[in-house]
Amino acid sequence: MLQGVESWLRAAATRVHEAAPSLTALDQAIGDGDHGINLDRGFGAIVAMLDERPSPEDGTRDAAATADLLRQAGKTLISKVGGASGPLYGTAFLRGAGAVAGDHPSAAAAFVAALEAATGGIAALGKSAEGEKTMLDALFPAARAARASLDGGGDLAAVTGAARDAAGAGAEATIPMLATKGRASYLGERSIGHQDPGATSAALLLAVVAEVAGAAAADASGATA
Amino acid sequence: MLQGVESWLRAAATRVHEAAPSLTALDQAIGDGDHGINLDRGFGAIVAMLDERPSPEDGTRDAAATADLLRQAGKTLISKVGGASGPLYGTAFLRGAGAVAGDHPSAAAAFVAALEAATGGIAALGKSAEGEKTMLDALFPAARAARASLDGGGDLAAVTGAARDAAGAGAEATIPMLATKGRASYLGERSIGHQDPGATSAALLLAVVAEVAGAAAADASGATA
Amino acid sequence: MAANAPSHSMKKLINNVDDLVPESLAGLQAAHPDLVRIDAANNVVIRKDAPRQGKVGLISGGGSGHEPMHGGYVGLGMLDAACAGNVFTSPVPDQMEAATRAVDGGKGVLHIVKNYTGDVLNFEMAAELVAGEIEVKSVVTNDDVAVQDSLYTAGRRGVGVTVLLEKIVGARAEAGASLDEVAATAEKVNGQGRSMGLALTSCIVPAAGTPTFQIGDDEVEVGIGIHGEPGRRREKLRPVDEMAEWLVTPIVQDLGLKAGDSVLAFVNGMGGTPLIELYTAFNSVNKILGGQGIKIGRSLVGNYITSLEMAGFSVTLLRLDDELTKLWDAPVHTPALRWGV
Amino acid sequence: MAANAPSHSMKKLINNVDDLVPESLAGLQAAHPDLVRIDAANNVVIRKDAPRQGKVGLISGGGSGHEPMHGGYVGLGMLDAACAGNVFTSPVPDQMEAATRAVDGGKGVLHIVKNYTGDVLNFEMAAELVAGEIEVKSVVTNDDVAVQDSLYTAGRRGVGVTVLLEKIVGARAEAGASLDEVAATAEKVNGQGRSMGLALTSCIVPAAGTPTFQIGDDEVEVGIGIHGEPGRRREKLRPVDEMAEWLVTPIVQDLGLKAGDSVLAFVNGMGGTPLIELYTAFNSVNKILGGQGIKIGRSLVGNYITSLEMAGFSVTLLRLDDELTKLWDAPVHTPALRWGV
Ligand SMILES: Nc1ncnc2c1ncn2[C@@H]1O[C@H](COP(=O)(O)OP(=O)(O)O)[C@@H](O)[C@H]1O
Ligand SMILES: Nc1ncnc2c1ncn2[C@@H]1O[C@H](COP(=O)(O)OP(=O)(O)O)[C@@H](O)[C@H]1O
Ligand SMILES: [Mg+2]
Ligand SMILES: [Mg+2]
Ligand SMILES: [Mg+2]
Ligand SMILES: [Mg+2]
Repeated sequence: MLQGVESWLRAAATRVHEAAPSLTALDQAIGDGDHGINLDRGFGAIVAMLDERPSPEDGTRDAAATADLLRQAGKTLISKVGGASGPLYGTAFLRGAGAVAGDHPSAAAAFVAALEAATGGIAALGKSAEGEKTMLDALFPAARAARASLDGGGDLAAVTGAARDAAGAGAEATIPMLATKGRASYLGERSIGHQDPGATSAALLLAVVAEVAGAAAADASGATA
Repeated sequence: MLQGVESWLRAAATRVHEAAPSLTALDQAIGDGDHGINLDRGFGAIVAMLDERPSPEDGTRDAAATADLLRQAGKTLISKVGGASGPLYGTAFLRGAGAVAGDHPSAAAAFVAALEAATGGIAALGKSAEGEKTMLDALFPAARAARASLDGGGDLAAVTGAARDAAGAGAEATIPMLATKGRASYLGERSIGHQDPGATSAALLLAVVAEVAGAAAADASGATA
Repeated sequence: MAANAPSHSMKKLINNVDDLVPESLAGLQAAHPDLVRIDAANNVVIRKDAPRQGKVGLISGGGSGHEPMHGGYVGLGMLDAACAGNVFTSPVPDQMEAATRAVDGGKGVLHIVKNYTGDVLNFEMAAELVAGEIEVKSVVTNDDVAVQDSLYTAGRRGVGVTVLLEKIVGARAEAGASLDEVAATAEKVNGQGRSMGLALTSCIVPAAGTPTFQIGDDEVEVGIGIHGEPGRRREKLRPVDEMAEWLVTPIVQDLGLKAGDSVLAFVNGMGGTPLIELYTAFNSVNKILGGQGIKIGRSLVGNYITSLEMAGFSVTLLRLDDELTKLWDAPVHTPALRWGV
Repeated sequence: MAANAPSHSMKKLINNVDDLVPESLAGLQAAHPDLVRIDAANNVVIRKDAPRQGKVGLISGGGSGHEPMHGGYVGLGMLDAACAGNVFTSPVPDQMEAATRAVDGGKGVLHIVKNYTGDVLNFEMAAELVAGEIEVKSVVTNDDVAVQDSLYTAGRRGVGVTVLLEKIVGARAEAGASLDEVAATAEKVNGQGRSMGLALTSCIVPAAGTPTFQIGDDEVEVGIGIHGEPGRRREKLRPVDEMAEWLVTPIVQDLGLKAGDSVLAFVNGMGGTPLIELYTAFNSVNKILGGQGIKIGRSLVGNYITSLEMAGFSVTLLRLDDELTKLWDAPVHTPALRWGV
């Protein structure tokens, strides 16, 4: 898994950088215009961390190494991002790290466990739930869809694909919502009609997971073909 | 003369009010954007003064009454206008008052004497001369032209008409000048290419003199016709 | 584009966008070497003589762009340290941890936090980082009456009262009060103060490079916070007497002020509004309060908690009693507020 | 018009344009009843306890729109009265006459005049109105190095040094010096200080209703005064380090400052520039002076002499010696500057 997670983080950094202006524009509409800037700074710092980080010691279990990487990424986000999204995404990564450290029958199962833990961690820290027009409106549906796909026998590509689709739909579904958490809540009725920036970035991160998992699957099938 | 001067002041107030935006616009280009506002405030105050002022006592000499009116107008300008133009125009009126108080063979002669005194008063107070891109570039040529017209036998209409024409030309001639006095001097070379607001207002005031004098002449000729 | 439409792209006195916060802090230190020092690794402004043994430490912090808040309030009788985040972005826990450690004089540290999700979460994490080592209490300001208070939402924003609280609580700490006492005064000030603001223009977050919102020539945003965001509603520009009513009335109602009550009246500029207008707005506020028999016991007029170069103003009223008046009058010596010394 | 171009028409916190100055003064009085009173008939701000017997009276004045100058500098250790003209229009002689009479404590009155034709003429006329009754001396500040000094022109403008002069000379008068001594210190300050400024935007004179000049998104006006006017030349917007060089270098040259000299460095905002940028600009100035071995002995950073809501800044350097440093440090208590009391 370690390789996959590292690929994901690097790819996510690139995609966050590209999407930063549009994320910031969403935040200008109902927040304070820094969400893209914040995440770009955070993922940039993750890449720097990856570049400097020594490879895990020989013999480290993959799950432990993966958890360690996610934990470092979470700490990096907490130290570099600030704002609401820094602690929230940072905590999500820390919780995800805790989840992947355990025993899982497959990478797909580990992914679902991590996504669920991450989502729950955000909700707990943010004292927030689905339907409040936050990143949780992408993450909760994604976690449910991923679990359903896994339960139906889906492999990593299928499970991450399900998460991606549900997160994308969830992010779009924030448009008509009235915000009750985060800065958008200050706007009252005027928050309606805009897509939540955090839900959008969450959907983006999950799209990159699916992309990386899909590419890995293609590689693997290419290799066995 | 009293009647003529009062008519002039009232007509000037109307015309200054109409021209205030364009005078201010000229001052925005090379000054601080208040010349029209300043003069409008001053002439508005003159009209208020005229409305409240008791008529001169019976038997007052016309020249004395006219001088008194001009003196009050000058004081009003000094008390209400501020800026550079307040003391300068105010002093001009005070000097004009002094000049008309004396004995003059005709209204035309009194006008020329007043214009010369006013112009000299501004130059003395402002420590300025012709060619520095100020109101003096309208007033000195006007005073010379008026004197020439009077020497050539011109009546009040002719004399004031000559002053008006020369002042208008003088104001236009400020466009290519480099300012060395007033705020425009701070712009250095950049003052070139703009018409001086004070020269423009001076030309306007003289245009109104000519208008009022011309109308009076027409009335008079109508009456004798 | 109208002939004389001014620029809408970014025009600021900066070098690189990324260097703005550290360079501005360096300037603060260069201008006030007698008052503050900078922890440049953490973008923390620290009182020159911190930590002061036997004195409760006071720290605050938040996104940058609100200057002089908070760095301008570090000094005698006010804050011991201020953490500067990126523009409009709460600082990170490491910064608050560094600040807390730098100012602890053995009597504990009060965290003064404005009620925004990011600020609250980052300060909470910082408190956890020093838990067991330094006693930390927090007060969360939430004085913005434009937002309805509710347990089920993010709640009200912390705005103008934060400045008054830092001054008043700073005096209490300077006088040697315990952490509990200092925290109690902080809660009292937060409970007795309310604010509301409006914007005439938006502002440009440097890293974004464009105005946060668009607004017509004759429009104002009413019920704004301090992050350049649009407000609760948009109105047509009106005479300041009327606009001041929009802000004062909800505050007076929320505080339940009555004839005979005395308040500290604080008219604050959002950064781009000059003093000639702020004093005119103060005149409006004075007329409104006077008409209701509410006495202005103390006042503050100026740009004290800002949103970059935004034009607009906010009104904060703090119900005064003898204790708060005395603490307000106590000596303060910081880059932005100074008296009695 | 670009989608998010902000307004270019007038958006201000005012009621009627004609009431702006008196209402703003009324607000100043309402906010600082302990410091000042207003002669509303003359738009003069007067020190609460004026006239002070045995103290030289200090008055200044000028057009409005430069707040806090001059009304914000009335109080202990600074001005005894300030005359407020209409926006950017010198006050009239009647105002200065009223102010002179209100503050005369038997020791004479110093008129502090900025070198603009209108200001000089109106103050001169006022002095004539009290001639024989009250001894009046004048100092005319002319510190703007953007303009070349010459006997044959209007000369240099009085800008930032005026603020420093009012503070320093105020301390001298407060200490009981004679009119001649006070005037001599005023001349000394004017002789040892120089300024230069630049604008990022224009401003709107309320009665005019439109910006005084038009300027591109990437342009600045260099060598401006304080009346919203364009400067000596137009340049492209550059990093603040470089723009600060444009201002500091001519001042250093004009004053002949050398390594080892000590100055008061004053970075002033034009009204619409927030403190985060002004401290960044101060950082630039500090680096430039430090590079030349010139020491910043004292500093002042903020919006102290402004052009309405114009964005931009000016730099003033005043060569310090022990006398001026002591007078600068002496107590002052006015709405805008306060220390030592
Ligand atoms: N209480 C919360 N629970 C979950 N997500 C939240 C909460 N508050 C804010 N968010 C998310 O954070 C996003 C904003 O992040 P960002 O702009 O980086 O921080 P800030 O609001 O501090 O500027 C919002 O779009 C929203 O999705
Ligand atoms: N020294 C001077 N001598 C003669 N006229 C002057 C002088 N200085 C300024 N002026 C005139 O005054 C005009 C400006 O008047 P105004 O805008 O009302 O005053 P201010 O310059 O104080 O704003 C200039 O256009 C110029 O014609
Ligand atoms: Mg944000
Ligand atoms: Mg003018
Ligand atoms: Mg933010
Ligand atoms: Mg003027």
